[in-house]
Amino acid sequence: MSRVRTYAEAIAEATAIAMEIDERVLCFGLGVDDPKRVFGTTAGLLERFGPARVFDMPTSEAGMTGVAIGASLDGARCLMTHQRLDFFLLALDQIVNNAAKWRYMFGGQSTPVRLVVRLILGRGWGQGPTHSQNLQSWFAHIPGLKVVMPASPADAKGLLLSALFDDNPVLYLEHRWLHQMQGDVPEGDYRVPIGKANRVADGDDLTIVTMSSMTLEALHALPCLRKAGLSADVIDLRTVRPLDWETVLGSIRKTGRLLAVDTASPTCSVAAEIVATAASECFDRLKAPPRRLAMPDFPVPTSPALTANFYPRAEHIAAAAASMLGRTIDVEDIVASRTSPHDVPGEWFKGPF
Amino acid sequence: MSRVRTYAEAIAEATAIAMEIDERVLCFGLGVDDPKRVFGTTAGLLERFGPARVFDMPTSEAGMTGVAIGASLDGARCLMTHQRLDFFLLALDQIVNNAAKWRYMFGGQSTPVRLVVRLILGRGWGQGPTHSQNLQSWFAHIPGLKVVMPASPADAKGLLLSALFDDNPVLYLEHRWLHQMQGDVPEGDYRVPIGKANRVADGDDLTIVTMSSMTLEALHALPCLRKAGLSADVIDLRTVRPLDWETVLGSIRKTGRLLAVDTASPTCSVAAEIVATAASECFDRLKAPPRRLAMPDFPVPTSPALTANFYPRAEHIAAAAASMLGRTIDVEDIVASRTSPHDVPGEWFKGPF
Amino acid sequence: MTIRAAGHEPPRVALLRSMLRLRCFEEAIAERYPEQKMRCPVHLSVGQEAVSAAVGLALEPGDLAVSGHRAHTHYLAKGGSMPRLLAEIYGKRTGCSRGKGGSMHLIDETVGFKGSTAIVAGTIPVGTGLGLSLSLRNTKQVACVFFGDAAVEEGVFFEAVNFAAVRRLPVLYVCENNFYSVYSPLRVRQPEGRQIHEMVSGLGVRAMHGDGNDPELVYRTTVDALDSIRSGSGPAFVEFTTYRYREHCGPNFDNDIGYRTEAEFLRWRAADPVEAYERRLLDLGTVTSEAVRDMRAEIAAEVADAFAFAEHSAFPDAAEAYCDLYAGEDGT
Amino acid sequence: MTIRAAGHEPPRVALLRSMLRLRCFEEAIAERYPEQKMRCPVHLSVGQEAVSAAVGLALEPGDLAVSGHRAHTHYLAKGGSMPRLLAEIYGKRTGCSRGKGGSMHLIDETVGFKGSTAIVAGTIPVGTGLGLSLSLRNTKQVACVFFGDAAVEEGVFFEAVNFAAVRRLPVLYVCENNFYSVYSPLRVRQPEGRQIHEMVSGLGVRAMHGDGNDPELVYRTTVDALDSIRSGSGPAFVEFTTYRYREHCGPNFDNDIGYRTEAEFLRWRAADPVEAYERRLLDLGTVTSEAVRDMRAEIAAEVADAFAFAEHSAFPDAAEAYCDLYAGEDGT
Ligand SMILES: Cc1ncc(C[n+]2csc(CCOP(=O)(O)OP(=O)(O)O)c2C)c(N)n1
Ligand SMILES: Cc1ncc(C[n+]2csc(CCOP(=O)(O)OP(=O)(O)O)c2C)c(N)n1
Ligand SMILES: [Mg+2]
Ligand SMILES: [Mg+2]
Repeated sequence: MSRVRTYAEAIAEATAIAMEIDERVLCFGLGVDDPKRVFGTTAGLLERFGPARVFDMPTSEAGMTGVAIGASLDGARCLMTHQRLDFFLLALDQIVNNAAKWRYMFGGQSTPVRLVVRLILGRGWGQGPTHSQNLQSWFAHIPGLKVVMPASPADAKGLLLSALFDDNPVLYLEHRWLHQMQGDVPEGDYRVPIGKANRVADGDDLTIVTMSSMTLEALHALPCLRKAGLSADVIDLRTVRPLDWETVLGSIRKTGRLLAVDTASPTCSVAAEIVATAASECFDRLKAPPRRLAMPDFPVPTSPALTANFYPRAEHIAAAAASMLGRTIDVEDIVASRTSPHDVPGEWFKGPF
Repeated sequence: MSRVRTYAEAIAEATAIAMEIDERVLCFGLGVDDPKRVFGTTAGLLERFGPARVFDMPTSEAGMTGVAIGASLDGARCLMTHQRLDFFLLALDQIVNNAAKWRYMFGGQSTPVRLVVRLILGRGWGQGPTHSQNLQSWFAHIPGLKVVMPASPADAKGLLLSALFDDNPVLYLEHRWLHQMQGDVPEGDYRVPIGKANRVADGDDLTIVTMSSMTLEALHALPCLRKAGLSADVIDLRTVRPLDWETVLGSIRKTGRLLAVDTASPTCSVAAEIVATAASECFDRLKAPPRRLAMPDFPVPTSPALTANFYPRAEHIAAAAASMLGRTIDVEDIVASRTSPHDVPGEWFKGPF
Repeated sequence: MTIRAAGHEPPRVALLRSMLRLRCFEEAIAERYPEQKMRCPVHLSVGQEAVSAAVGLALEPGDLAVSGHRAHTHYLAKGGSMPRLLAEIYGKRTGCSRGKGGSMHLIDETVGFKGSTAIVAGTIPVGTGLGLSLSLRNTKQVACVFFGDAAVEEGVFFEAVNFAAVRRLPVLYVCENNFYSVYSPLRVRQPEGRQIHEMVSGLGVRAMHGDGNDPELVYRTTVDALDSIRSGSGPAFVEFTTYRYREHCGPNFDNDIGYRTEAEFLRWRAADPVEAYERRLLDLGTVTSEAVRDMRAEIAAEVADAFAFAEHSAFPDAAEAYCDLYAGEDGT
Repeated sequence: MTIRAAGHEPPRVALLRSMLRLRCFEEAIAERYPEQKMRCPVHLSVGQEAVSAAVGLALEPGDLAVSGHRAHTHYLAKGGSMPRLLAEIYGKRTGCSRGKGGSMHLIDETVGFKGSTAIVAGTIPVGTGLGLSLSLRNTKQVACVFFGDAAVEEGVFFEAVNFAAVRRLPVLYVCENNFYSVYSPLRVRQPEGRQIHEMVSGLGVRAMHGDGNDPELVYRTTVDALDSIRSGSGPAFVEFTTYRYREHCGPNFDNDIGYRTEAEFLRWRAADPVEAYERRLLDLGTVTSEAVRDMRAEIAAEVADAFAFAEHSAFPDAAEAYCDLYAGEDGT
């Protein structure tokens, strides 16, 4: 049975269900038990599972990641949360040198590292250079990690439950602009398999590969393309490592055209990986140069005047898709339909964080 | 005037010249003043420039990277060395959140971050999972960083001098297996520009793009290809950010075939970036699917029995290149010509590190 | 050890003036933030002004400073420009970081303010590196690092302080202990009974502490620390207890949401450092109420001008997002 | 504080036996390393055996342990298999990490040895996390973390110890202070006059120290620390001074290369912990020279068997490089 929930509620619900199923699930991170409950994503957990399993921590991202690894080696399943991915840069040694390699370097003989790290991707309202980074390609580059990026409330729930019951370290990247998004969310222990992409739209003219919030932008681009008589497969990756090549390449083979959209900087990005693999594996089926659309290869500036067209949005996707088919289209409808300023996810957002 | 020097000597020479030219150049890192002088790469510096400018440090990679940034903000030029890239994972917050963004996020108004970080890439003799990582694509992903990977003694010198006099943070990735390699090294303040690739071989049938030690492997593959009547452009990138697209794409447009060789894991790698950009920018000129050759998408195991064919070597490059031209060739010559075990750079290496 | 003896006469009027100025500025931001024109997070120091004011006056103009997310008052007290700070918060081209940085990323090298950034503890090693360079240049300058009580939980804090101690660097570490990190009390972050300054003593650094709401004490302690640093004794650490009145980030009061009590807030509010010091100087006759009135008027005018400057400045062109990434060549 | 009173009777013969065994094993590696069959870095603990032996005996079998790059003796003392350790160093399929890890990456969960890794201080938070889980499971087990004097310079050390103190976790931190990190003396890494255990006291953790070459003292100190941890008093830290005889990495002596003096080495060598303890027990009559001879013979046979096992074991197939990356499915 499905009910309407926000993305943030779906995360809290998945966590509660996992904690219910397995009493060894721990939930910690800065603010998980505070009044704001990490934008509501940990609402209700402290009350239900108590302070032994739901707790705050010192501002020690590196050490606490190691602590999570260690607890998992004694059989716990750790869910650790960071309010911004950017803060997790302090912990990369632990996640790459320890978590990602632990099983492999001990010849498969260790207790599994059951660790899920929730990383919130910041955007808008002047988050600026140190609060807006998208580093999924870094994690995707590392053998031993799994990386998921849910785009809908249902996936937020289903991927989190799968991640929590996976026996490998999983990075769970959630977008701040999706937290208030509503959608149908199945009840109970609903799982979305890690490593399976989702075809969220069907079409013939090109394949748009997306992740996280870019999936929504791509969907918003479709009506405009449709008006011009164009249709697209939209493949929401859901998981960026391991990547569902079967679905992605299958679609590209069908349409012959690829637009890979990424929330991150372009160089060595997940979008680059997709274009590269498509070029190598589907060379003979490509009808046009595969293309990627990503953030500019710059840090994110703070002033709203500087971010207006900085992030790829539906109009950019529509324009890029059309141009790949040799068409120029009018994207004014998309821009005009927007009611809130470009630097906030919706009218509800009034700052400051 | 050129003289024969090893890659390690070239590094020491470049450092000494920079320290001579600018008394604000500092050289520090674990072991820079110890008896082994970081595989000889800091030989003579302490004696010549004294302990105020050449010094050891606490085992504090993160903090000391910040210290280097801070010193540079007061006008110093800092050269920091790590015996293995893997140790630098502790310092990524400082390099990404501070060094890479400092100039941009302050609107170009700060003193420049003149910081060069030397990172040694381990390989062989059981270095294993935590002493053999190649993370150039991580650095290449980050706007604000420059990344060089010299393949010869001359480039080791010329790129280090350019890096030391660049006004941006530069990561300098040097391969442990190249330290004893000899070659002509120009005298004096010799600089190799950052951002310019080097065509180290000329050919018509395909373009092999390489970096660091892979350049040598590609050169070793050429005779074997030549025997089969095949010729290749070998483009040694030298710099992986900013990347010299003019040279790389120019060659690909000429040959119509691309083999991108990388020292790192394949997913979201520099090789992926090259294949992706080639596919997008040279689509109409490509005669065959562009291809990459990289490490397996696994951590590096320790046992010599597990690493025998783990790293791409000349024979793999030759075989891959030939197969892109629809040929199979005999690579036994290459294998047979090798006199030292597969897990050491040469007979001179007897362990332990 | 707590400094109690008066070593150096504090510049009383300047202290009061600076505190009033910082308060007036931050309150104006709080008041106008709901207009939704300052479109970036803001971390206000209302309640904590005594530390910024006194440390700012104790530092020499040639000294250097870095800070973290809550840096407005450090910036101003070090001599940074109020209009340019405000323009930065407004995202204008005239901003001190030209709109790239926002409230959390401030710079003004002309007054020795070398940068504030938003990663907790991220500038502690940077300030330490400034100290390394100063020591190698053999100047008498000091590098001052401002941070909060949570920053000492980050590994880089220890790494940096350890290095400063090894090399006896001229670094002043200023910890503003306001007892909270966002909504987290010290209790869940540091062991019971921990005194931050004692812990730092154990690292081998001279550490002092005191009431951060007493500007004269802060001033004397800081001057004492600076003297010992300048005399070559190595780094010093000062911890000042104080209290933030408003929410961690943003303009509002939030004692109602439950992480701290209204009673606790009211206790601190009753001993407000700005009001208390004003009263004290009036009582002592150091200033007259007329002088204070004039001061306030001047400051109000300065703040109003700064807002006018920020509001009337132009936004940067969207294209400016694509410059100043790399030094040299065309900057990109 | 230094423990002087005999709280717990040390298992003298077992201590001697363990020290002899560790010495004999490591010396055999040193002797045979030049054969070039052990093709990975090795960090030997020759000279430091008393700490491993005594802590190993003080721990309960159910306790957990992690370590760093110099872990052979910690591994053996915790009960790890000598043949499998050696097979790992030889890169064989029978190795404790199946050839994936080599000398620096050891595991044997059957005896509670949860892993050693090669990044300095990298397992300190991991061991602390074991302690977190143990505390939540309400067992009396303790997590023991072995590391050297350089590891306390890494930020994660502080972060981990701080958290253990906040949560009063059952973690025993064992610091083997051998005065060097590779070729670097303490002087360039930590401030003059620093006592590591005092610094840790300042963090809010009970810290003890003593002569790491006196196995009985190490044993008593460790048992005392373990008792206090098991009684719920939170983590404890023990620092033992000792000395590494051979080069940092590899089989040779290297006092000639200049980072330490031959005289310093000879001073330590003259007070060799294994020989001294053997003499002491002989003098006390706790063991006879015959018993010691037998012990040595047994150990020599065990070591010889371990080498035979390692040498005769098969190498893994090259294809095994491609398994055991991910749990579940096909492991890849
Ligand atoms: C590395 C990192 N972790 C977490 C955060 C989120 N964060 C921003 S400010 C803050 C609180 C810092 O508290 P404190 O240092 O006491 O300074 P205060 O806000 O009290 O002035 C936190 C946790 C961050 N910016 N950086
Ligand atoms: C993060 C990191 N930095 C540097 C190194 C290189 N390294 C390996 S062992 C070692 C020395 C460690 O010294 P200590 O902790 O005192 O242990 P000891 O070798 O004396 O037993 C160093 C610096 C490393 N492995 N990891
Ligand atoms: Mg605080
Ligand atoms: Mg040591």
